[in-house]
Amino acid sequence: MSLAPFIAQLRPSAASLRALGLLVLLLALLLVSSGAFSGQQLLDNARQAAPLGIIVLAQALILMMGRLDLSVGATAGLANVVLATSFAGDMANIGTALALTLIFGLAVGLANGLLVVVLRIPAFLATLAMSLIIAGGLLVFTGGSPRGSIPASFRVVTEGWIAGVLPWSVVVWALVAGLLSVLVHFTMTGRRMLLSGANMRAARLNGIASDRMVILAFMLSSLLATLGGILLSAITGMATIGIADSYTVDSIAAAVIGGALFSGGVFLPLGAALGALILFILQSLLYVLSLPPAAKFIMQGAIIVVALALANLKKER
Amino acid sequence: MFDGSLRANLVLSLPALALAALLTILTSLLSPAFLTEANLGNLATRLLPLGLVALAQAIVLFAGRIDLSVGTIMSLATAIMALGSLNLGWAAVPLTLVAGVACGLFTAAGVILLRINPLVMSLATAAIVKGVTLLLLPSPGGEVDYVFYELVFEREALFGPPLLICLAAYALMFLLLGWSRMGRAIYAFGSDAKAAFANGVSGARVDLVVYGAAGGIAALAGLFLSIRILSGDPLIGEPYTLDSVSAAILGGVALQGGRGSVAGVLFAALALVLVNNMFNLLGLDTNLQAIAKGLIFVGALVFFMRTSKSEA
Amino acid sequence: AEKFSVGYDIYFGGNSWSVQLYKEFEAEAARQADTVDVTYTESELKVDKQIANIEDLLTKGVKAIIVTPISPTALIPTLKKARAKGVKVVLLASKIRSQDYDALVTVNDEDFGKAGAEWLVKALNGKGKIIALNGISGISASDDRWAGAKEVFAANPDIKVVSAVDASWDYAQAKVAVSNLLAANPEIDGIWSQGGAMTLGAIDAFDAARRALVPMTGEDNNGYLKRWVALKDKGFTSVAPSKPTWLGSESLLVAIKLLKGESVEKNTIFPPPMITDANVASIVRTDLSDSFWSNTRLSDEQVRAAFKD
Amino acid sequence: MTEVSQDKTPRLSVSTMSKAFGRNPVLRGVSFTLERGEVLALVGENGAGKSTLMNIISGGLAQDSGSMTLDGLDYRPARPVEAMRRGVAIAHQETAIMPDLTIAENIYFRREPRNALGLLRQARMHADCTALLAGLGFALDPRALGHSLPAAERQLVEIARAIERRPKLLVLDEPTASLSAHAAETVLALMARLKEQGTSIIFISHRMSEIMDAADRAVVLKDGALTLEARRGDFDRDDLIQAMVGRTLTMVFPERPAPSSKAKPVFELQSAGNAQLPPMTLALRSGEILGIAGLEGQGQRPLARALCGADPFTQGTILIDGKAASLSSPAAAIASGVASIPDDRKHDGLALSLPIRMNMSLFAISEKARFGFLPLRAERSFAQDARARFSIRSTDLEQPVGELSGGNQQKVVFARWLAHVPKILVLYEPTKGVDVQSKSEIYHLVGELAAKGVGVIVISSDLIELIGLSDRILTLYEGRLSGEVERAAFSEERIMALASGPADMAREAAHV
Ligand SMILES: Nc1ncnc2c1ncn2[C@@H]1O[C@H](COP(=O)(O)OP(=O)(O)OP(=O)(O)O)[C@@H](O)[C@H]1O
Ligand SMILES: Nc1ncnc2c1ncn2[C@@H]1O[C@H](COP(=O)(O)OP(=O)(O)OP(=O)(O)O)[C@@H](O)[C@H]1O
Ligand SMILES: [Mg+2]
Ligand SMILES: [Mg+2]
Repeated sequence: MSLAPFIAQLRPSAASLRALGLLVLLLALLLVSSGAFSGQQLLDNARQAAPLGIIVLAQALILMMGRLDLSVGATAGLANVVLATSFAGDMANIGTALALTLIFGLAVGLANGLLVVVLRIPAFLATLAMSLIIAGGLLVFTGGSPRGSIPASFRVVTEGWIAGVLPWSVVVWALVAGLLSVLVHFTMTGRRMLLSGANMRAARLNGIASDRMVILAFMLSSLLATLGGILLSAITGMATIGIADSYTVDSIAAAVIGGALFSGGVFLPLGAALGALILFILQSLLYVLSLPPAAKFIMQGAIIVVALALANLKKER
Repeated sequence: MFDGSLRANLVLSLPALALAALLTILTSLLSPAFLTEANLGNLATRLLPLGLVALAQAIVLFAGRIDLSVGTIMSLATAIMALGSLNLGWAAVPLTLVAGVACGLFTAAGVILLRINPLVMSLATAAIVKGVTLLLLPSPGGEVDYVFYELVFEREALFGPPLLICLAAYALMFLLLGWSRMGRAIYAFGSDAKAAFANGVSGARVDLVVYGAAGGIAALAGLFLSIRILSGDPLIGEPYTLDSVSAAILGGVALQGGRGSVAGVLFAALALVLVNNMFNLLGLDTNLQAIAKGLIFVGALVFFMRTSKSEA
Repeated sequence: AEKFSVGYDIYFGGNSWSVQLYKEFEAEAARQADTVDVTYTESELKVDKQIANIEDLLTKGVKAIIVTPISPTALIPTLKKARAKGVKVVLLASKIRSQDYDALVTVNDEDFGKAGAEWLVKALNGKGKIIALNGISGISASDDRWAGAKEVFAANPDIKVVSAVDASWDYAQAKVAVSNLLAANPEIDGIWSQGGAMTLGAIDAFDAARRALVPMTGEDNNGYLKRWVALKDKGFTSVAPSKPTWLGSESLLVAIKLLKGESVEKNTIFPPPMITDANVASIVRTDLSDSFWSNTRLSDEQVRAAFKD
Repeated sequence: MTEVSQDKTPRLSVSTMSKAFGRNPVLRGVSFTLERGEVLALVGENGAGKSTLMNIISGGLAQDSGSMTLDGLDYRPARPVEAMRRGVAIAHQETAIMPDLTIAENIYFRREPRNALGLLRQARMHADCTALLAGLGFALDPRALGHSLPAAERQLVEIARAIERRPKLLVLDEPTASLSAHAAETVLALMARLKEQGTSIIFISHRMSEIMDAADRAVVLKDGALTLEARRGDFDRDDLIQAMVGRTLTMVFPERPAPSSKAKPVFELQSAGNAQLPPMTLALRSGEILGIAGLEGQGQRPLARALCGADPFTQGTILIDGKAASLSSPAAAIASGVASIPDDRKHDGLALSLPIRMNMSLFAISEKARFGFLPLRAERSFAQDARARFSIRSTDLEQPVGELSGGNQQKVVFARWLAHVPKILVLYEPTKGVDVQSKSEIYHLVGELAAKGVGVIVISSDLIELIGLSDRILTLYEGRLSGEVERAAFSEERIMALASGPADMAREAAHV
């Protein structure tokens, strides 16, 4: 019995290795500039990067389908407001709070999917419209200042460490990445999604319910964005309008740094994770070096250019 | 006169024209203040930056590309004007425009030389330009010479300089895109890049032209904005990126490229300006305004997607 | 008597402070319902939308405009035009770099920054390493507060600002920034913060790093005050300068005076009210929302309605 | 003096041309010459390197080594425009029609008439185009937009554009692949006319009869190397095939016993139709291969799309094995046992960015999946077998299918159905652009399936294919079945007549 086919599915791609190289470089810089950087601190950074990391997975999934989801940030923000409102600071409400938040997330994904499949609006625009609708809806609903809060005991999700060595949120992140990997590389549903993403017409003609696959992908994406929003809420403990808006662009940047392609057909959870960490460490580096925000924007742009240029030059050869 | 694919593209601008006309009629019936010279002059003033940046975006979209850096280029332009207009005088104007073109060419270079996806490359440019702008001008300020204001905005009239400048830019682009070989190449490239290449179009040249032009026009939009506010503002342009895409889509420009005309974009920009004016003059709830804009946007999407070529 | 037509521009509707500022104005307008008739516009923090809104208010024929300028320079030509038409201009909570207004009602942001900085210097006995948490570069409230604070720190050479970071008035960003800076710096003696949410982030970052809390400046939002009170027994010490939302109410009163032709100070600049270790316990409202800001003229009912508690 | 020497220099001479994609050599030292006013037929299996060679000649690709001369001068175009400037025009196999431009704008692209100000003269151009098309004998509307054109018309526009450039050297890469017999003849006649005027032509086709008719000279490529260069009269059909595949191919079509007339019908349509398709009645017996012939655009596409469930029948009855069945969607059709091979493999058949393995294994994995998990080992071994069985040329199983040549792509589509033997197999232009060797493999596979009792419907514009393969041929005219011919009575003339509509049918009747 050969395990080769299974291993082949999981072999780290060149893109992931490049991203790893970039990350190591940044960590070295951080080490040099701060004088002290331990594995513990790396884990602590990963703990705080987990919400972004999970949202990047959502984006990577949609990129695999050859599309773009510009509503992930808004969806995570929606989760933040819904969760805090329905928790109302009381751990007793955990059941309703989580259920309600996830239902909202699924509804956004369903709506995205239907806009794309039924009305045939390009995903890029459908999800952009969706993010505007969510932002407007939140302003109307909250009148600008959301209420409620996340009970302290729930915040163990992001604050807690298992036996003091492994943060819970990193475990959640890794688990989600693993499950998605299994879905895409080892299940029929994942394969059908991949085929539908690569060529919707051909998939349909070959008997795949590709409309359903696209809707499913958008629902998964919104669900993951919601999960990211929940983790983010556990970090902040309160509701803030537009808290995750920057995550939309960051998720695209992180996913492409991690090797995702706009043409679809590629899903690299490891690359996505590294991409998220790179953006996060970059931010840390700027704090530690006390650079002005101007430097942050310039470096972010430069990293995107460099990461993609490396990927493309490799391809030429 | 309008022959070939030009005719087909002009048809796409009719819905935006209809929307603009409807809003004009509705508001003038409901508010006596609407048809005053001062209000119409204000509308022309507001149309100028939005109209120009939407034009910039449309040119890129015709080629099947997108430019998400136009808003930050506008901010950069205001910063350069605010820092330079007093010392350099008129020389600040070409300097601003050259900076805008350079930003566009930077995006094009990434697309051509490094083969980076145009959307991502323009995002990277946006981040870098924003950083540079914040270095130049960390917070709103500086000063733009009042001479410029006198020249452009002092007279409050419908047919004042703002409207004439805007119309001139559109007329020029209408001519260049509809009746020149470069224009035809841009549409062909947006329509099907591979086919256009096989027919002798240089994709690199198209990218340089559309991104360079978009950068320059966005800088022009920023320049007028800085004159209007008599200062620079490192964040002022950002909302315009999304607005430019909305106006172009509403004006019938296809995201996939190769379709639409600048006429539609002008009408769409006008419609967006009118919506805001209508809500303010009629004293309608501001929350409703956001919803109305969203509905118009989604409506346009649905409308154009129904008639669109792509099936999948 | 005939009512005055007044225009109010809501500069932003996206955070609890800006909402409460607007609600204070609205409540005052309700009290003055016999005197004024208000038209509202909304600018969503977009400078040129604010210009357009003011122009439209002028077109509508209002007699006074109350506006919180988003940019210190952008509105100048428009406000000039308004005053040329005889319309009274009241600036609320934010300045412009010219004299083209009739009245300014605000708390100086430099004073706000200064007040916190002075307290911190005193708490540290004039010596120590600190972190500064700012809002967003390019937004004048953030720049001005930091400018005020910097002046104080510059005058005290033994105070060393290890790092000044932009954390967008955001809890999470502040927490990440402080976590990283704690890791890189074995010694941090104080936090100067220009927003309560950011101070909360800093407190949690200290907790997560298992470091003892140091003196930190905060702000008068109820959520922060609750936390402060809870930590007071553990020796936590803080101060909360405030930019009171009742400025909203005050701005309408000033506008009415102007419209009635009464004389008005051109610049009504209030000193920032301060909440200290001594009085925080009596000011905090454990029965009200975290989002609510303490320096208010709103009734409890109005607060509850605004924050839907 | 100069005149004479000019006449003697060949129009094009290619010497030791080599090109590799990555580690995959596609051309290996190919040399040949082409004279003025000569038609050179370039022949080879799918993936032999024909299009690659033509792309080098027309400036779309750069060679790794080797050189060319054009009319005696060095020739190495860096870009397509340069080739155009030197008088070389190509009609691509993958038509390069800009979808949002009109036919006229496509044909005159970058050569548009302009006024003194340099602005385009659109009306003048459309008028010129009308004249040009009339002269070529193509019935096309110059104002029609590119995206509204069916494949055959796109092909004609592509050809018209190349000819309009009045090239010295005209390259036609499979110009007739999607044309009806009639349109193909128009193109062949055009080639003859151009040749008279001194134009040199390189002509690529997989149809042997066309090659034998048109070629003054034949060049055969096998695996990127030249295996035959011969002048007219010095080669015959078998020589070409021998040079192409390395052996003589005696049996292109499978030898099959006539299906028993007592066999039960597996598939019946009773007045089945939809908006694009008038009601139609037909019956297909188990093990029968039923050909459907017709001129271009006589309802073949709606019929194929209805059979595969893409644009379903909306009226009438469909019987499979005598029981009412529904073909309301592709999934329903597949579930009822109807398999289809689409004509447009790139858009309707393949996920071009994904590996060959995933494209082939669609049904294989569905059969073997357990609890919704992919049977990865079974998938790999299936893909390995299928690739060997169809001799699909690729670097490995993980190569994206978009990088394969057209014929190999078609084989991937076919391979998919190895795993899932259907009751009815619907083939629509199954060998468009496929070389003889692969064609033969595909025909034999179809024969095997029929022998197992599968009912096969072949909709094709290639009459030779239909005659060689079918037990019975029906003709389509304006969406209706206009005639039926049994195997014993097959002849090209008879089928063409039935396919040409009532007028011709009447004439045919009079002759008999
Ligand atoms: N750009 C490319 N990158 C990688 N491989 C390529 C590329 N272009 C062609 N090939 C490969 O080169 C080989 C030759 O292809 P080519 O298109 O020249 O064949 P062909 O003779 O035209 O075949 P057909 O008869 O199918 O048209 C094929 O194996 C193809 O997969
Ligand atoms: N840049 C590329 N990278 C990978 N593969 C390519 C590339 N360009 C072309 N190909 C593939 O290589 C082959 C050669 O291209 P060409 O246009 O000559 O098609 P072909 O093989 O003759 O196709 P067909 O027989 O479909 O009609 C095609 O199958 C094409 O899809
Ligand atoms: Mg070929
Ligand atoms: Mg081919």
